[in-house]
Amino acid sequence: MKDLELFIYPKNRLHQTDLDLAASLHDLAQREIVDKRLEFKEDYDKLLKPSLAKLMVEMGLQRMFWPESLGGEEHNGPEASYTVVAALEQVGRGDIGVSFLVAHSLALQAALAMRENLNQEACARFAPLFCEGKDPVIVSFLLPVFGDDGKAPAWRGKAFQVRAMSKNGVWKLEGKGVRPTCSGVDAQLFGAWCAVDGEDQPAFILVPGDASGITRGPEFKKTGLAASRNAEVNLAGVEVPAENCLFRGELEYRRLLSWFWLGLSATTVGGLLAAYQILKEWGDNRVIKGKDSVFKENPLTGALMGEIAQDISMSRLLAYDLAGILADPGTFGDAGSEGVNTYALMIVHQNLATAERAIHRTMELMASAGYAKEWQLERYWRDLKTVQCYLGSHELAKHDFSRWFYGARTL
Amino acid sequence: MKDLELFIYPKNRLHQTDLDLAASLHDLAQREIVDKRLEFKEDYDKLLKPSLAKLMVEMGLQRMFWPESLGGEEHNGPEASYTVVAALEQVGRGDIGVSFLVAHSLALQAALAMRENLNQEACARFAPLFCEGKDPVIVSFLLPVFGDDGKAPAWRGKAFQVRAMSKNGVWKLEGKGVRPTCSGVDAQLFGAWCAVDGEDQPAFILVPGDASGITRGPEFKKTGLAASRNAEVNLAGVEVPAENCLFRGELEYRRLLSWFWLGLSATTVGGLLAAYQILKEWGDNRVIKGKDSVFKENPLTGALMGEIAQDISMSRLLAYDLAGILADPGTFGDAGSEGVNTYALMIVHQNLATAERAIHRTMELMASAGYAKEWQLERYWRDLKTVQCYLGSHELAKHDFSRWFYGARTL
Amino acid sequence: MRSIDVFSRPLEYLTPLGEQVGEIIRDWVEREVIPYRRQFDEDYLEHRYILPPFKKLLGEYGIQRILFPEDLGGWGLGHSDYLCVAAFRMFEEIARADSGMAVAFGVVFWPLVLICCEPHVNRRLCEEFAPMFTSTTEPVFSCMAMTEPQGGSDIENMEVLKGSTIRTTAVRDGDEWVINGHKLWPTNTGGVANLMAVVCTTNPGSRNPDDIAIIFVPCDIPGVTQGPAYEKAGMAADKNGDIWFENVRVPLWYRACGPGDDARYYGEIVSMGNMGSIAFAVGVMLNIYEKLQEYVERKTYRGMPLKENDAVAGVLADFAATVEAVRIIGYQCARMCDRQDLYGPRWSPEIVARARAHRYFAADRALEAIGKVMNLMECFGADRDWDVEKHWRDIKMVQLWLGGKQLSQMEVARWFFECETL
Amino acid sequence: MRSIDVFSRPLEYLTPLGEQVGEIIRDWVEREVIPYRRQFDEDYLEHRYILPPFKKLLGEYGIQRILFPEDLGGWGLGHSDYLCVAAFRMFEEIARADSGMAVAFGVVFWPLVLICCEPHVNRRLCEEFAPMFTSTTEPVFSCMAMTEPQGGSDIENMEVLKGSTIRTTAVRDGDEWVINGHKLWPTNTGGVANLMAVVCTTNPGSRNPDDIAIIFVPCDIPGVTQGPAYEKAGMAADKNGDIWFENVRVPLWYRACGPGDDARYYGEIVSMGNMGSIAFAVGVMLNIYEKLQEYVERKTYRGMPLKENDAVAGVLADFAATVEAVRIIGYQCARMCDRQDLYGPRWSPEIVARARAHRYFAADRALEAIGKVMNLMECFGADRDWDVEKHWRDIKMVQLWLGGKQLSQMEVARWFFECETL
Repeated sequence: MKDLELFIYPKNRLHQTDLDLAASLHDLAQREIVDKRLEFKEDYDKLLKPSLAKLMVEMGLQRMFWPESLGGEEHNGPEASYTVVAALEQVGRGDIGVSFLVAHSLALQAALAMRENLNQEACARFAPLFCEGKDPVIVSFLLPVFGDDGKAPAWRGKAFQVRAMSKNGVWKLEGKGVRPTCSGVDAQLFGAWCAVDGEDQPAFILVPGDASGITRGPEFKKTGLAASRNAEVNLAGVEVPAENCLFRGELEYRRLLSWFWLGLSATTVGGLLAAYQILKEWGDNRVIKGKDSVFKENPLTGALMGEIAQDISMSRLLAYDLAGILADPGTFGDAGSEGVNTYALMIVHQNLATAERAIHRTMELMASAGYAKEWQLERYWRDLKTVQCYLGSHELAKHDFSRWFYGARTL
Repeated sequence: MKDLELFIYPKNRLHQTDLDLAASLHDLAQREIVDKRLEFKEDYDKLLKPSLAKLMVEMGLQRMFWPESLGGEEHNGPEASYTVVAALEQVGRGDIGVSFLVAHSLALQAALAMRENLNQEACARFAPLFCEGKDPVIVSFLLPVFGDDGKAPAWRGKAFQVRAMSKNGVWKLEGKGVRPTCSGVDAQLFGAWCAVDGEDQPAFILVPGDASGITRGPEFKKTGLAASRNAEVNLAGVEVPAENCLFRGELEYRRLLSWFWLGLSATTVGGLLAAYQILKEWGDNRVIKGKDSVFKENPLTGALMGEIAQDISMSRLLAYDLAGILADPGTFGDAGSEGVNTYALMIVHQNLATAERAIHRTMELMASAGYAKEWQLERYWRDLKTVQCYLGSHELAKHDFSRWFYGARTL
Repeated sequence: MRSIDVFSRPLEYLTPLGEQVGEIIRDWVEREVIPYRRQFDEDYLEHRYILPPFKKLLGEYGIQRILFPEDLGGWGLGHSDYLCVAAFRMFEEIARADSGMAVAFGVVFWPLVLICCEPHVNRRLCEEFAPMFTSTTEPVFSCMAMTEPQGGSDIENMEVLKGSTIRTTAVRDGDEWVINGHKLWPTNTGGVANLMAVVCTTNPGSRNPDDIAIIFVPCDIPGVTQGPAYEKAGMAADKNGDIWFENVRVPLWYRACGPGDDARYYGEIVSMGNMGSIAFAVGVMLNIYEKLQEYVERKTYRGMPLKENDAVAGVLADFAATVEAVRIIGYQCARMCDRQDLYGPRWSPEIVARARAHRYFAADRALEAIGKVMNLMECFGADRDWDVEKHWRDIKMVQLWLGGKQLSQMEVARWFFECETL
Repeated sequence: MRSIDVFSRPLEYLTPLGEQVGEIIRDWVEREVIPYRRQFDEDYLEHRYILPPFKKLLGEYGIQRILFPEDLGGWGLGHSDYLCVAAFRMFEEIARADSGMAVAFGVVFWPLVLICCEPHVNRRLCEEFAPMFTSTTEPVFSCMAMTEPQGGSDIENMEVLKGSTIRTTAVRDGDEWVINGHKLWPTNTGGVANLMAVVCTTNPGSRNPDDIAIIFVPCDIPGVTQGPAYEKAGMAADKNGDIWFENVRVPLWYRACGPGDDARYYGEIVSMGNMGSIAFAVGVMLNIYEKLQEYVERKTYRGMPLKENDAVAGVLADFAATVEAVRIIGYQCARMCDRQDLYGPRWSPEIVARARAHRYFAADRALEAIGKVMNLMECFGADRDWDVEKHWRDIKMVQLWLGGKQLSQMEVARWFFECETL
């Protein structure tokens, strides 16, 4: 892990517990994922699910925010943002898909159990699932998408995938061919940002995966993120109790997303750090132009390696900048404020775009070793591109930026 | 200035004095430079020199680091890095060239008068020039360059422009057709990183602009930075006393550069903030496609405006990240350590490249208003590109990155 | 050192005339322009230094005549099917020295295309204006007055706005047009132009193509006023300014092609403008190639010429690859505009869209490549003495004109993806 | 929806045969490949699904014969001056469905170029191998065995290393070559190939071009062993593996062109490999264009098709402009390889450098453009069902092979800037 310390991060803002957690996660990711990759490849049952269980249950990532009284670790101050980054960098270095799932869980925890905005009722209802079970709880979101079949109600130009109506203390949900953010096959809990029939205000509703009326399609083939076995989900008259509606406000919704994007920003850095280690080994050992020239000492390949390091460095700084912003709502505003949320979206897009470029270049440097599965680089390339696609269109995100910075209103 | 607050920076790390200074500089830059531009254009005597005097002397930027006992303000702890960024953002918003000159001065002050590494002798010798005079002291550096005529001694692949030899307590300097980093026409003080005849260790020597043996060529025409009237400088047997050699070590040299690059990073952000304000006005008022569509509300131009805001946001975060790194040597190492220096070089390159892209795009959005002098945008474009050129080749910088991150040794 | 002729272009498209004129211009450029061009850059207001070489090229060599029919003293290039490829070569050669001059040169011919080229030769106007260009050894300049203060690039956005925002009016009064309005930004204004083609409306607010009129106006008639040249970031040799038309009277038959056809053939102005823009970018890059060769050969790094450093060579390669690409695309664009029998009419939305795509792709790439070269040259990249910075400033304008990038994108998307409401 | 044929290419270069075969392949692709290609993607080890369509195209339609002289049962394309343009069209069509298949297809002909094309037709080898391809309706594959374990792209770096690092040896023993060595990564290995051309040295460590030998080796003779196919990020239809040669014996006259000429004409392998790579990129982009049209038409945004949103249209335009550019460059590259009378021999360092420049420029642009399309399509961009992600994975390899980007840059810099020591 010493090599990763070459990439500066605000160690002076992290607690010793964060550093210790990161070190443990580093070792676990190495032992349980990286070292087993050549043997198990992308096998879900043999590799990914067990390591997810270790992270979520043994290491306790799925208990992090919940109140101690409910079995959680109550690490739920805003400064937990640093913990999230320190942790997910390491998890992402092991496997982007696994880290992607953990980021879902942490975002939901932050939305419900953050000290300043603790949702007592929801915590009491959902914490036990996370704190008492021996299996990892896979959380997935059902969010509005950019581009639909023209029939769904819209929100900021995006189309809701799920509609809800409230009656007699029960929410009833409808959604056909809904595309979850992850794990349509496996998720135990879906968080849906729903259009509410007859009302302007949407609702964020938690739906247990085994609720009656939920059916799941076959697993998609996709370019990456093997840990997220995704599938379409259909909700036909699914009923959940009123308490499952966690919030109705955009502030809370944006808060959830800010923490989610923080996790993805850190996950991306993790992928970049993995690429760095693979490239470093290549640069140390590959000999080119006959016998006398080591790869990293060639002025052209050495310069490109330097450029890649620059990209990684900037990404890591920015992920921690976002942590710093979320850690101090007094200065920067609530995680759900428009400004902070805009920054979260900018940084996650920035990091994913940087990662795309940097890993592309790493592959170019490694030529056929770059795309051979044996060298393990290509999976970070596929996985991070998939995260970027699932994050959503950069064009649409830019409209959000314009709303904040220029006061655009109709985009 | 309120609009600039949309771009988040670590306000929680800045002192009130920094914020006050920034506010004053904002107003001064507006009043003395931006508002007078259409009248005076790039006139050195009527516009640029007077505003430089106001900044350096009246506002005291050239006294900032020096000990109080010598007439300075002794704001010379590492946390002054935040002050430098807060100040030069605002100066750069007014004029990149003026800010470029101030950055030279601040870097020299930091190298000599920083609390931890105070050079008593040098301070006593040079502080009065800065603290007692009524004119701005223009500092210029004579640094090694990438690519020479094949005859100069080399250092890390760069060619020294000045050679020095020490004899009887006197340094004698030689350099023909030397290209200063700025102000060959006007500089009162040249700081030269010299090859020393017969020794491996270079020397950083301060040369008064009026020393005997110094001649200056005619002013260059160049693409930007009107405030830096540059010219070749010849040093023919220039003699300076032994004390003018400020240091011989790479550590000190890198420390100077780290602070210099911090200043340039912030200057760049200033240019970006200026571009933002120009674009914002354009976006608010320009009507396209006939009558009904305001520029910022068009999905395509609105998205591009958002992308530009993203670039500006990231640059501002990174400039302050560098300030944060320099502010805490206990955590990150001395400003002259290889790691911190590498980060300074990465961030200044990153910001200048980002600025190039962002301002290019701003011009594209404003079409002919982008290159008409009247709209004032184009000078930031020319100025920042010139700063980038003077900073040096990115290819060579990447070799430095590779040395740090991959242990490349021969690049 | 390798010559600038090493870069690929489709040799099949070249014609003896085009190549011959290209050689003449190269010679002129090397003797009359390159040695003095740094002076030209300061000469944006007066054109004291810029005019004499133009007198030689346009007037004395007579190149200003080339579009007109041979029997009217021209060279008949308007009738040929190799006009654009020949023009491409000429533009490249001039832009190599100064793309501002290349623009000023190109615009001499731009409005004349409307009256000199098949299938819309306007014989009567050719006869009317040919003497202006053929009977003198003084340089004669044209200009294409399109943009208006309120509209930005609305005029260029013909497919969407259909001329509905044009405010310069042409009102019929007997056998004359009476023109009133205000145009800005056209090349060769600021007092340079002798003849203008003015885009007017005969019915303000109308979206009927018949109401768009392109009318020729000699600049020395009463009611035409030109303002001084603007100060710009570059392109000193391309003067831009305001023009005011106040009850300007010209004969009815000064209209270029007639109702409907003026709007239709306006597309040709756009296609050819885009084609020419690529040539300017290529010319500029050819000169930067020369400069760069000299730089990386003369400067050393660790005792070897800079170019022997692999990292430097990577930048050199990227630059060369960009020139290769842009030049090939440019010649293909020119050929497409020439061979309407194969590729379709150059005023069609299809060809307009293609030419816009080629242009903005090329300009973006060129600018990116030149920016990297400047950085490689460190302070010399920003130095007037190495000329690269001048090209960089100039070529930025090539990227921005003709309605800017976004308008181009919309036209490209509209054609290739059949968008209907953009 | 617009057809994929809207993108520009130089119509002057097309030939009836090339276009006709192109149409045949388009038909084959639409019936035999596109409906099944998602299965192919899982079939990298077995090629159970991939082989039958190849049997039809190569064997039954007989396209595997095209290079051989007509009197030997071929179609004589090796003798033509339009081979590369025709190949470009064929590659585009196949890559539109599956660029892995396009590569496997292209490599059938790659080594045969050395014996079937002027000025180095090896009549005796043509006679020897033509029946293998012409007398069967089973598909027959070739392979070009170059890369070795220790060397990475050293083999491709012929100009610098001059074969000095080649470790696969060919030792003369009477009237036979005895070949020993280990190659990896060639297309159509992993058990696919029937015939290989093997780059050997007759004198290890030598920099004398006479010592580089390209020797044909039928794959079924003793001593040739092929390993299983590698697992890669994409291009399932292009099997890559190891080959070991252990005292493999072939007649002396199985050497392709002879001492000196093997090294010389190896440049042709490189030029044409680069040309083909551009075609693969274009084919892929043509299919993405189809998919994208469907996507932005079908999906809506605020009640309108996605494509009517200006921001989306901007991405669409950039994609279309990239396809325009890359396709034009690719066809010019192919033409340059065809018309050696105009452009010079395609094995010359000049043409090799140009082709490398065209290829890496094109591949970089394509990849960038495709990445943006994927992001626009959000989760559907990463989805196997929309096929874009498959193309993206595949085309990355096109960018990386043939020695990778850095080697290309060095060759380009070396030629355009006369670097001597890179």
